[in-house]
Amino acid sequence: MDAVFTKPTIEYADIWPLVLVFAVACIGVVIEAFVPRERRFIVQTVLAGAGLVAALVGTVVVARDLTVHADGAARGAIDVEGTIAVDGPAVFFWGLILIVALGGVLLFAERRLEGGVSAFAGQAAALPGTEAERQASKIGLEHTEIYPLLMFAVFGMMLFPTANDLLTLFVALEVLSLPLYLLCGLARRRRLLSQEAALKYFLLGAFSSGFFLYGVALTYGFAGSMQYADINEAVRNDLSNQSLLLIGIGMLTVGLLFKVGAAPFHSWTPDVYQGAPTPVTAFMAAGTKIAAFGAILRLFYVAFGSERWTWQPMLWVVAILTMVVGAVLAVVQTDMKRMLAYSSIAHTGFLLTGVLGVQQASDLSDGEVTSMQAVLFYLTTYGFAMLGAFAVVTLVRDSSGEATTFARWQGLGRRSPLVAGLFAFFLLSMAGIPLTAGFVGKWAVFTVALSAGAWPVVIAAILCSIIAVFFYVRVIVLMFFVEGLPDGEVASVTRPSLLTSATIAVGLAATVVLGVVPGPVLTLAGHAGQFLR
Amino acid sequence: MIAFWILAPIMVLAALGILFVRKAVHAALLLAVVMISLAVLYASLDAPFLFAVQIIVYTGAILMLFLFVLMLVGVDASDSVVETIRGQRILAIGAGVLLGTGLVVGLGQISLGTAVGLDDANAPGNIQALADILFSRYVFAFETTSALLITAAVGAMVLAHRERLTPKARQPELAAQRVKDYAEKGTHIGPLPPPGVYARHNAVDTPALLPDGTAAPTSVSRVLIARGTIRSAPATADAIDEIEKQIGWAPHSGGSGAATPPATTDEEAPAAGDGA
Amino acid sequence: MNIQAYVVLSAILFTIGCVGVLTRRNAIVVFMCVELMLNASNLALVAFAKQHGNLDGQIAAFFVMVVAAAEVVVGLAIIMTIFRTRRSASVDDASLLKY
Amino acid sequence: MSDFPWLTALIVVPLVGALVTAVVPEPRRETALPKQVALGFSLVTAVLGIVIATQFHAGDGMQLTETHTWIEAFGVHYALGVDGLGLLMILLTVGLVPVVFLASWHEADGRNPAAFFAWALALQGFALCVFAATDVFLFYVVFEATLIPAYFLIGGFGREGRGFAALKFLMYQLGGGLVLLAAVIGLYVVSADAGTPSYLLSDLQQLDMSTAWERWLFVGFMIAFIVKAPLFPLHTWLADTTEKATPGTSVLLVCILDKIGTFGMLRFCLGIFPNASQWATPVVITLALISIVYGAFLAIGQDDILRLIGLTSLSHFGFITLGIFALTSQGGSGSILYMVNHGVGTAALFLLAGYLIKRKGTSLISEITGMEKRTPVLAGLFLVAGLATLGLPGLSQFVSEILVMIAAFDYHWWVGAVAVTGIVLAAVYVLWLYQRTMTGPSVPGDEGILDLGRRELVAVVPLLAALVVFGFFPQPMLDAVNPTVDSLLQHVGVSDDPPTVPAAEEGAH
Repeated sequence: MDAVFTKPTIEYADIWPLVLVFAVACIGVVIEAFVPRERRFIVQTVLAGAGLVAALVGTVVVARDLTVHADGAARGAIDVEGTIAVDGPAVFFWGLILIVALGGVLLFAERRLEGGVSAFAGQAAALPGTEAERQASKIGLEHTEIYPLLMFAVFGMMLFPTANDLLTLFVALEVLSLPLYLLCGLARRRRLLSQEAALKYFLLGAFSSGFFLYGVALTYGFAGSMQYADINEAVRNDLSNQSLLLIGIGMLTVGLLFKVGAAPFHSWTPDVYQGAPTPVTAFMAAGTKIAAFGAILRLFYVAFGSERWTWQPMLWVVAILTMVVGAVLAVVQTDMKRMLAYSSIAHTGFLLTGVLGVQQASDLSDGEVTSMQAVLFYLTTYGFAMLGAFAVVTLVRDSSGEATTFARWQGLGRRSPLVAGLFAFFLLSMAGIPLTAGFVGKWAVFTVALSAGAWPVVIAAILCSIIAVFFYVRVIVLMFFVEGLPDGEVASVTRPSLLTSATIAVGLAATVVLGVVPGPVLTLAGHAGQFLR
Repeated sequence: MIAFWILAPIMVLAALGILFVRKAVHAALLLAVVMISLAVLYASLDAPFLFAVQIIVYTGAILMLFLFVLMLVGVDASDSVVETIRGQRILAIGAGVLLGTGLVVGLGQISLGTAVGLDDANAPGNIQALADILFSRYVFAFETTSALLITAAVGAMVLAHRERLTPKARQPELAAQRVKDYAEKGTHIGPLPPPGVYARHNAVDTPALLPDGTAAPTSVSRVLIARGTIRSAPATADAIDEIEKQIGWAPHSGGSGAATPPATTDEEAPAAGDGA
Repeated sequence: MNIQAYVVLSAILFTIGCVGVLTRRNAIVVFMCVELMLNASNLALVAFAKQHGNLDGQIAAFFVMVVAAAEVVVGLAIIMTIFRTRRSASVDDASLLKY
Repeated sequence: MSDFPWLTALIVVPLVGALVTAVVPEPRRETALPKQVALGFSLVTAVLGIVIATQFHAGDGMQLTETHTWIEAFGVHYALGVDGLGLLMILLTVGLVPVVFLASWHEADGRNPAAFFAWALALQGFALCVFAATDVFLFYVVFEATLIPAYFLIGGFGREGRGFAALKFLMYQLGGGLVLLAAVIGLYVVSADAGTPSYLLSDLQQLDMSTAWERWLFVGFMIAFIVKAPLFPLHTWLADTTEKATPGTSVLLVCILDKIGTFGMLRFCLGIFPNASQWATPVVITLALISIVYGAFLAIGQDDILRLIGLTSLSHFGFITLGIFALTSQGGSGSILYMVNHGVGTAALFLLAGYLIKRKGTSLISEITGMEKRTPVLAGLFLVAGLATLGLPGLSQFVSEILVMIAAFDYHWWVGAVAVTGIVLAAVYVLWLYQRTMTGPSVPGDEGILDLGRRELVAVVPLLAALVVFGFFPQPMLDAVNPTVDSLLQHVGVSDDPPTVPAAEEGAH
């Protein structure tokens, strides 16, 4: 039997934003090789920014052209031999990731805070505290490789929620992770901490991808195929070998939950968020979570949709545990970045609350919020708030760089009311105070969970919200109502360039607008519809 | 199946060995055993291509990389058995046993039925069939892996490559610098003194003695001082009785003078280390 | 041909790798144990490929090798940086970030 | 004229005022300019309130309604409207804020006065929106939003230890708020199950829900309102807050913000969950009685004037809740009237106590004595306000108290009997307070203390005047309120015939 090779069809019209980001990343690497050092910074930033904007425009164009399917619930197409699903939710995730990435590029390119250099190590290979390092920073060296690395990560993030088979999913997971491992270790200040964060992130990340992969193997063993649609088919029809499937689902979940930082797989989050350069933390906290939730949603809804009754209880437990761990441990933190990290863990729990609210379309009444809509909206609000909050953290500095311990933030409200006010606003949004985006997001995920009958989770979520409010408000008290220490012992606000200001402004605007008139974005999220099976 | 039953115990034992050996390099070698056995199993599972790739890529490239890094880190690198988190090891083993039992029991009770076998799929040849799938259905994933490889290359460059920031000093510059140092700071201009002459088996680790009987710290390599393997000449003198006994000489009676050395390199070593 | 035996073997290897990650302290050895886990997954993939009579599993195993290669480069680069800074590859010595 | 969005204007004006006050440029920050701006805006708001009152026709149900879709996916509307209840609350709010501004003119000096006035205006704007909201979601949003300005008012201005008091206040309130959130979400689920989700009060009143759902949701709403109002056992934030905050802030909190709790009980608990309200009556009335007596006893034991006044409110809110859950028309009207009168009377007490504390530099009763001699006007006004609080006939509180008492006795004789002890105890704490602080020999060192100034008088005299006027002419208020109460009770299913109905209720057994 001579197999005739048939040329694969690749629908470039649908996936070109994805390809564009990839191409920009590759061009960035080439630029490293050929453009003189003094011009690299400007070329790389402009290229990365322009590439992302173009991809964003492309995403909009693609989104408008998606074919509507017969039942009207889903739009889009499954492309590239069934490995990539470009549907409504997928393009929504693309757009969100690209916006966050744009914010990331702006923060990466900020050079005013460090007095003319970026927040990244001048020469990562130079040992900390050596003459070589001092020399490198003296002549203002900086790694412009961070932009291609960022773009590769963005590419992975975009591919992650789009992947329609387990193999592509695994590759995307690695593509998004590897650049982030590297970026984490490149801080200019506190390099030991940064390298250590990279090591921890890497080791635990590799560990979790081991689990993920074993899950892939077992699921493949159960279904005999990597494609989501085939898996769904097998799950629906095949009643033998349930244990194979269950173990497979469990292992896959471990890998994915690790990426979103859900308890009990959260232990890397605070360390990595604290050690990584703050621009990376901002980008990673928002981007990874968005991408990973996209993947979780697609995997669970499309591939394991028929097994809802087995994985939903598991997610119940994980969601409750995550919220409790995040909220309770955040209370005892004394470092701003760690506190935000634990808060992001708590947010993961809230998001999971939304994920487990999935119901059959027939169970929902007209115009009722769907689980997908709720999670998409929550991710939007969360992404902007995280980006904004970490951007503010980069501004508060003392002589040794960013000052992230609580003690140094004392009385910031009196010295810099604007910055402290902005930070307070982001915190209030994360706490879910009405008229901020966070509130609407929380409302949406709680609603879908309650509709699906997960009232114990909702009650736990409410209790955790109360705890969460406490630690957010504590920071506000610290900034506004605690008398500051003498000037030398507290941090002050450094005036940023337009880049960081723009990021904060966008984050703020989004948080306000989504809080006051969430309608359009909710509608957009609703319009994204369901996953294409 | 014969290959399986022979190799499976070997693999499990080798893998268990990784858990228990102290030295990292032994772990790497045990891992190599597992990987090569795996390659054989792949061959027995109708995957000749993977058999080759496993040996070439995994055992040949990846594991060698591990060994390189182990060389850089120091082959002697071994684990400490001190627990930093109390009970963590016990807990980890407990969790592992639980996971293992769960997996083995769970996977042991499945009934897979008769294997379909790969005779049909491999009909055009295993490599051709794989290529067919690789370049059609998984072509995008395949292309995507290039992102991984580029990332890896860029990452290795960023973390390991150090650019020269100042021009490398050559012989004339070095010579000029030495003379300058001598003029300004009085640094000794000539070569450093050679090590001591009390050669027993490795003279370079024995410092030379100055006229007043003290050890000359500059006469031994800094590296040896840092490692702490230098031998002090007076200490050697102490051992003279022992040596004489061994070679059959009468014990030397007047050794007390040597027993109170004016200085030892052990005392000098930290100072030399600081200077370096 | 008993595929199940292969699967159980892979489960055992996977578990051993997992325990190794949790108990060993040397970053390089920890990383080797991760590689052991990946290899165990590969074995399962290849075994299942034979069971189902399609080559997806073998392709997946191939991809895993590529991914592992890239991951090893990145990982060892990070470990080397840490080692050069601290002269130690122990996971515990890197503990500035302990809570 | 009638198409003009009066209610929106009423809400927007103070919010804009807050913004304008907040952005007064730096050099003029410390001058009187921000205060004048804020006072101007509060007066405009008051005028708007009066205009709205003139357009109001008692008995026409919800009026001046505005309904716009806000978040379609959630069935949320920006819906406003006033009935008699809402109107009185709005008038109370617009009336008290200028008074507070005048009285607190120098309260925040040296601590960024512009911020104090801006936050107070923001608080007013949100509070007005709360009272006008006819959409549960909108209500919830502004209900929570009021906490932010309140938090900054407590935490930013006042006495030592205010930071902790503010935190305690916020945690209690947000805790209650989040419980309410759960209930609001539950309401959505019920509403969605019944068809298209909607949060409009008018839609929700038609909603047919199962008994279990109704009771759970009622409990959720009620807990939030009990924290807000406050009632025993969720009252512990109250005394700390009033002690540490400035008197002006306390007025805003206790006299306006806490009314949201009892307002919510009337509008939402009775309006949306009529059956559950009846079901819960015994428990709520028990809590109310405990609050009445316990609050009074606590008040008697206090040595801090502001704490004392704060705790009297606990007792008063017990009365109001008792009136509401007696489920009779006298009780309902009485409690609404009580809300207004308590607002005015307690405001007067707080402000006068503030004047006193400012003069003496301490708020400890044991350190203040014989002020009658030095400050006769202050003492006289304090006495009048105090007498109003204890329900002296001829002063406004008497009318409302009588109505509530009638309802209580109708409900069951022992309920009335317990409630009466509250009145007796009120006489004790008010008169004893007066006796300890005002009478007696004046102390040396008080010579320099002056009586009330013109600004201070202008601030409190309208309040005292209102106490007297409403004491003699409560009719206009009753006219506005009665139709609202009647329709509510009808909705609850208690066809109101005061003497007979309470006996028929299950709570009586």
